[in-house]
Amino acid sequence: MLIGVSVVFVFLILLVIITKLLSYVVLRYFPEKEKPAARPPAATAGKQDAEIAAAIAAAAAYTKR
Amino acid sequence: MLIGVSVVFVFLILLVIITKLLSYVVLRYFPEKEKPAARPPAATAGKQDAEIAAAIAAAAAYTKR
Amino acid sequence: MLIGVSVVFVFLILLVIITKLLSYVVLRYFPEKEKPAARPPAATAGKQDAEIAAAIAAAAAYTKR
Amino acid sequence: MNIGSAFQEFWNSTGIVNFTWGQFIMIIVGLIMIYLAIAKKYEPLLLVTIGFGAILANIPVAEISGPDGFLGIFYTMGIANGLFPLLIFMGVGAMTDFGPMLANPKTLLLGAAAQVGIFAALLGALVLDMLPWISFSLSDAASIGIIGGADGPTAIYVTSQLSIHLLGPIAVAAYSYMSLVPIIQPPIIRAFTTKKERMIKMEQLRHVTQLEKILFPIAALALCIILLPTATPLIGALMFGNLARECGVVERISNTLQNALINIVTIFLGLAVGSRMEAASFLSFETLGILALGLAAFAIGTMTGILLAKIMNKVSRESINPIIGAAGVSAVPMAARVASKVGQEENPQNFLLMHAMGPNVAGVLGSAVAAGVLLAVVPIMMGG
Amino acid sequence: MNIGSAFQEFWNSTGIVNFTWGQFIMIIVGLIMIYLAIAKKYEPLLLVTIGFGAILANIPVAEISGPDGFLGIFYTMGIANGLFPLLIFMGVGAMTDFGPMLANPKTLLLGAAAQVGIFAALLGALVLDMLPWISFSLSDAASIGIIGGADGPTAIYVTSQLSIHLLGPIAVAAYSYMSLVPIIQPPIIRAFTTKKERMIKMEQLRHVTQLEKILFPIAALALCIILLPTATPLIGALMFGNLARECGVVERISNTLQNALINIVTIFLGLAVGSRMEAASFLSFETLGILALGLAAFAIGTMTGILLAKIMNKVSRESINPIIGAAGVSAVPMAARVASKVGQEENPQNFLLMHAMGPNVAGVLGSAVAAGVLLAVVPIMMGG
Amino acid sequence: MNIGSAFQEFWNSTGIVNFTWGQFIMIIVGLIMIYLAIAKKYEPLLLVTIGFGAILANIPVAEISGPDGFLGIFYTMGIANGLFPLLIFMGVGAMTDFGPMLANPKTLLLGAAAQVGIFAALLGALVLDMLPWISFSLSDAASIGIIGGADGPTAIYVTSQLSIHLLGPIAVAAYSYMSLVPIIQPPIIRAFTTKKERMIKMEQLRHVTQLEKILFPIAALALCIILLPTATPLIGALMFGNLARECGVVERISNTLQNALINIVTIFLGLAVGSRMEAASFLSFETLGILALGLAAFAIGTMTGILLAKIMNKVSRESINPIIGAAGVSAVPMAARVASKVGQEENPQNFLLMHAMGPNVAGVLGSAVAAGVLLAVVPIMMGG
Ligand code: NA
Ligand code: NA
Ligand code: NA
Repeated sequence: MLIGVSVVFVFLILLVIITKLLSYVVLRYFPEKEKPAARPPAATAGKQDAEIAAAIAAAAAYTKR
Repeated sequence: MLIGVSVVFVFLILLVIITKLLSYVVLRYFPEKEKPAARPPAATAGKQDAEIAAAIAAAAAYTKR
Repeated sequence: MLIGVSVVFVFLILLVIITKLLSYVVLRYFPEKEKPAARPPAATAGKQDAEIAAAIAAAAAYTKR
Repeated sequence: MNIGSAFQEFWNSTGIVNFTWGQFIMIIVGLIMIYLAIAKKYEPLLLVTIGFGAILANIPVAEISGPDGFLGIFYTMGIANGLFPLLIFMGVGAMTDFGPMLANPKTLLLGAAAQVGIFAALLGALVLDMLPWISFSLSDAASIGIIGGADGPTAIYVTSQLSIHLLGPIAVAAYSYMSLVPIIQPPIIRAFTTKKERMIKMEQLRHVTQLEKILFPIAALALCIILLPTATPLIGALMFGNLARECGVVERISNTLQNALINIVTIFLGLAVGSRMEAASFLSFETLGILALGLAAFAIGTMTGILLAKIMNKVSRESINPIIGAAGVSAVPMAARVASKVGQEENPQNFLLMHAMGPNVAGVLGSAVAAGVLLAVVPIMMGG
Repeated sequence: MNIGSAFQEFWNSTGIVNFTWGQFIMIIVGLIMIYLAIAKKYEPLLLVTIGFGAILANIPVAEISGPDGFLGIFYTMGIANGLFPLLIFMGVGAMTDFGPMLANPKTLLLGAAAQVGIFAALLGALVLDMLPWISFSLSDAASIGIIGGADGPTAIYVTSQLSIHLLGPIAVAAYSYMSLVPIIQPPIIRAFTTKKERMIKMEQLRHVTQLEKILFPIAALALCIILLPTATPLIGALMFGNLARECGVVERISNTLQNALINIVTIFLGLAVGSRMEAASFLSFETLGILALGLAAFAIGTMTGILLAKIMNKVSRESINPIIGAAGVSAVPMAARVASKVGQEENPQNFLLMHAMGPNVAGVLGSAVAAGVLLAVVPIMMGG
Repeated sequence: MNIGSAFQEFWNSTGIVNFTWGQFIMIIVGLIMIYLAIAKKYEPLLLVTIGFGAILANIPVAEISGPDGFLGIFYTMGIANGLFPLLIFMGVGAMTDFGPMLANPKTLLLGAAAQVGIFAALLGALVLDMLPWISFSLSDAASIGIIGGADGPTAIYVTSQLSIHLLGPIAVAAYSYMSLVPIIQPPIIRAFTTKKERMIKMEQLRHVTQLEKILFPIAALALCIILLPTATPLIGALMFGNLARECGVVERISNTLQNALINIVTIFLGLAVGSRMEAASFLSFETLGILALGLAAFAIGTMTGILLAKIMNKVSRESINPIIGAAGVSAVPMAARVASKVGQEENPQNFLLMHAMGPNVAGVLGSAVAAGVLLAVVPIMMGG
């Protein structure tokens, strides 16, 4: 049943070739648009700190009264 | 094929009449019970404020020690 | 149709016997392994208190400045 | 053909011209079923679908329940061959926790006692057959009796095998009385128990291990194979679902049986059962007889369940509240809830629900076993 | 048989050797449908499945759409007998909120006006039949007309009953034009309305009670039973789904109709419809005629809907924006969205979506009623 | 007929009286399958359902697997016509990420190499046929060989087309060995690779774009249409599911294929396959031969996959760990996991899972292609 194995190989070798071709064409002519990289939420931490500071300041002010 | 269009119109005109009748009867004799309007949770905010105040007072007390 | 009722009773009496036997064998020879009882997260509360205390201390320090 | 005569022909195809009184009455019956389902919440999944099916089946001209109509297709697909009730039973098995029954296997006997109603109704049907205007064969009588099993899929399955021409009224009777359990059972419970009995407290059930729950469906099926092979389609479907539930390695199957599959089949089954409520076959003295016998079967089953529970309470070491015997008719989980409620009316501290679940699920087994007996014996007796 | 001749035979079984031009073209057509579905998001659920079905159906040797192939099995299971479109209609009913229509029942008439396209296309098909190279019977013409209903399941159901050999092109035309509504309708709307008319604001819709929503499907079905029994399979399936949605006691059924069941049926229906796009029957002048008539039906229906809305705006006490008449063709909910969008282009503060939903769902009823008329009249006229 | 003889007849209908030894043994086999599924978690979705089906099929008197029994209904519904395995394949396609394979297309060849086991087992079956007490036709041999494809649905589909009388043992062998991959493969991997080879690290796979993933199923189907139309039902179903997954516009279809539909079909398929395990046909020397050949096919496929990977490692620029060749037999995703585990035993820092997924899914394609070859060639050779 050498035929059988041969056909399977021929088929999958052709599929390898087609797949490579396909990837080549896609990557060359239809590259994926760069997704805008999600900015690290850098500001958040600072803002939070500021809020905590404000709260503490308020507490302090309240305390001093 | 005037017949066809006429039947469609007759059917839907009758459906308009039936629907109006139905709505009239329902709204007149089986009105929906008023759902008790969900009270705005007014108290919550105050309570939370009180808790924060208590926390700050505790902090202040602790600070004074 | 006494036959019918009798067969139903015979069947279910046999099922009672088999079920009891089964439970006896299972409980005697294949008892369920004790699941390690989930410890109450006793430490957590203490730790949290400590954190709060630390925060308050920091607030106090900040206030004194 | 000119326009005039075409219009004449069209007019002749309208519902107004072709309506029969019987169809009109059956559409009203369908509407009542839908009303009860919506307004009283009586078994809504079944009564809405069956009721709607009954309406569609009685529309003149359209032949929706004929062999080429879509209700007729559902009917051929899964009612005539008994497939849909078995698929429902798989789902029921996947939803059933046999734990309370395994914790107290004696309660299985209550599930047996309540099946007396089945055989009483069967005898009753044979008595009614003597009336000149009612005609029931032995297999009809057996199908009618099974209404007393208080289990819809079992009733539909048995009827599809023995007396398919009675499917409409029998299914309607079965589901109607199941939905009426909260009305039918309490007075019977009160009539056959004393206040003191109803206040009996029962010991808390022991914990049942997973291994017991895995082995039980296999053991029950094995017994069924040995004693009563004719019950194995029902018991086998039930236990397949239950094994899928308990074995812990086939979550996908268990979930599918409990949701997508049982829901789809319920829609098809309900509509197809409704499609058997055609005026010509439904409006007859036989239907009245079936409704009366079904009610009697329910009442008798409730009574015998309670009576056996009373006896067991006397002879058993542990105390048994006789109320839970009523749950032996099945009608899961309604009958167990009713038992629990009646118990709490006497003693608010008395929690019988789990204790009633034992006889309740035992009742499902009991009626499946009774179905197996009928499926084995009736063809023999009719052939002999 | 030696290796050499076996290899020869194998070679003879490959696609290269057996391809016909027609099959090749149809596979390209299938790919285009899939492309439009993915790249343009035109009715993707249907165009992806139909397109893929068209590809599979035109593979040489494999006979996937033959009676033993799996697409052929789907076809027999639910297309030839009209089951799948009715199951889809149940799901559509369960997803449809008739509230906006109940708040303003007049809009039902717009759903009637837009069906003029159906009968215009029917006449058009009879005219095309006079061409020597196109042949349409009366039942073919009726099936083609129903494309103007802008409702896929209705078109498939009618065609399966009257002219099943045209199922492929009719279903493709129906779903294609439904997906092209955002392209076809706006210029027609603008051509038949003035800027001032398009800026008309409409009063906010009143609240509709649950009881009205429960009673409506029953009332509509009742009218259909009396007047037009041939439409009851479609209207009945739609109203069963809608009752399940609104009655509030059968969540399981409503959810199943809207999800598991409609999704499974959509897959089977789409592939099976695609399987009817075999080159031999699809590549013909008749298909071109069908595509042209379908487009005409859409355009005419849009126009007549708008014109009736203009008239109603003149005679009615409350003002009616004529744009919403275009939504009467159905193509739910796309046509309503298009109407809303065209309205906002003139006046960003004008929110017509809810107002357009009324004629939009009325259009579903309208085309089902038109379908019932065709199913009643056509067999009579062909037999007479 | 009097009570006595009725009771006699009833007794004659019990299981005790009618049991055959063969049925008893098959019920035990079913229980063992269920035990392995639960206790060892071997392919539980299939072994629980097939095992339960085997029990039900061997109940005396009940004829559950006969044409009117519910297992027989499942069998007719989707096994005899090859429908269920194709539906499963749609679900498999919707669950498969071809990304790792697209990132490194060479690994497709490993999926081809592992199919050598199929043809070796086919030859082995023809050799066994020479034994006087075993009889295998060429189509039987082809169906047996496909066990080596390590892909349940493919094996069931091919067998349903070529040798349906062997469905029981072939399906059991296929799923059993698939579940035994973690036991069968590691020793073979170690025998044919050096420690140094097993420690080879592979480069990280590149990112694959969505467009590549969308185009791949279409390209693969196109090749299949041109070269091997007999494989298009399998490859077509797989690629339909995969396109639905990747195209991003038909979430509903993709989810349904991966959940509701595949789960329902798995239940029906498993029970129906189990129903073919009837004592009369299952307990034979042929079954023993099938089990032996299936094991041989698995072992040989594993070996040839590894050997090709070794060769590719020598000739290729990038280094390839030969372990991943074993994953080419398919048995997704178990074989890939096994490869990954064996790799980490030598070098805990070596992560082969993604690299093994390439040959693993390629193995699914490879066995579908081999199936297409057999379906094309075998009928020709038997007819010639
Ligand atoms: Na019962
Ligand atoms: Na319409
Ligand atoms: Na494989």
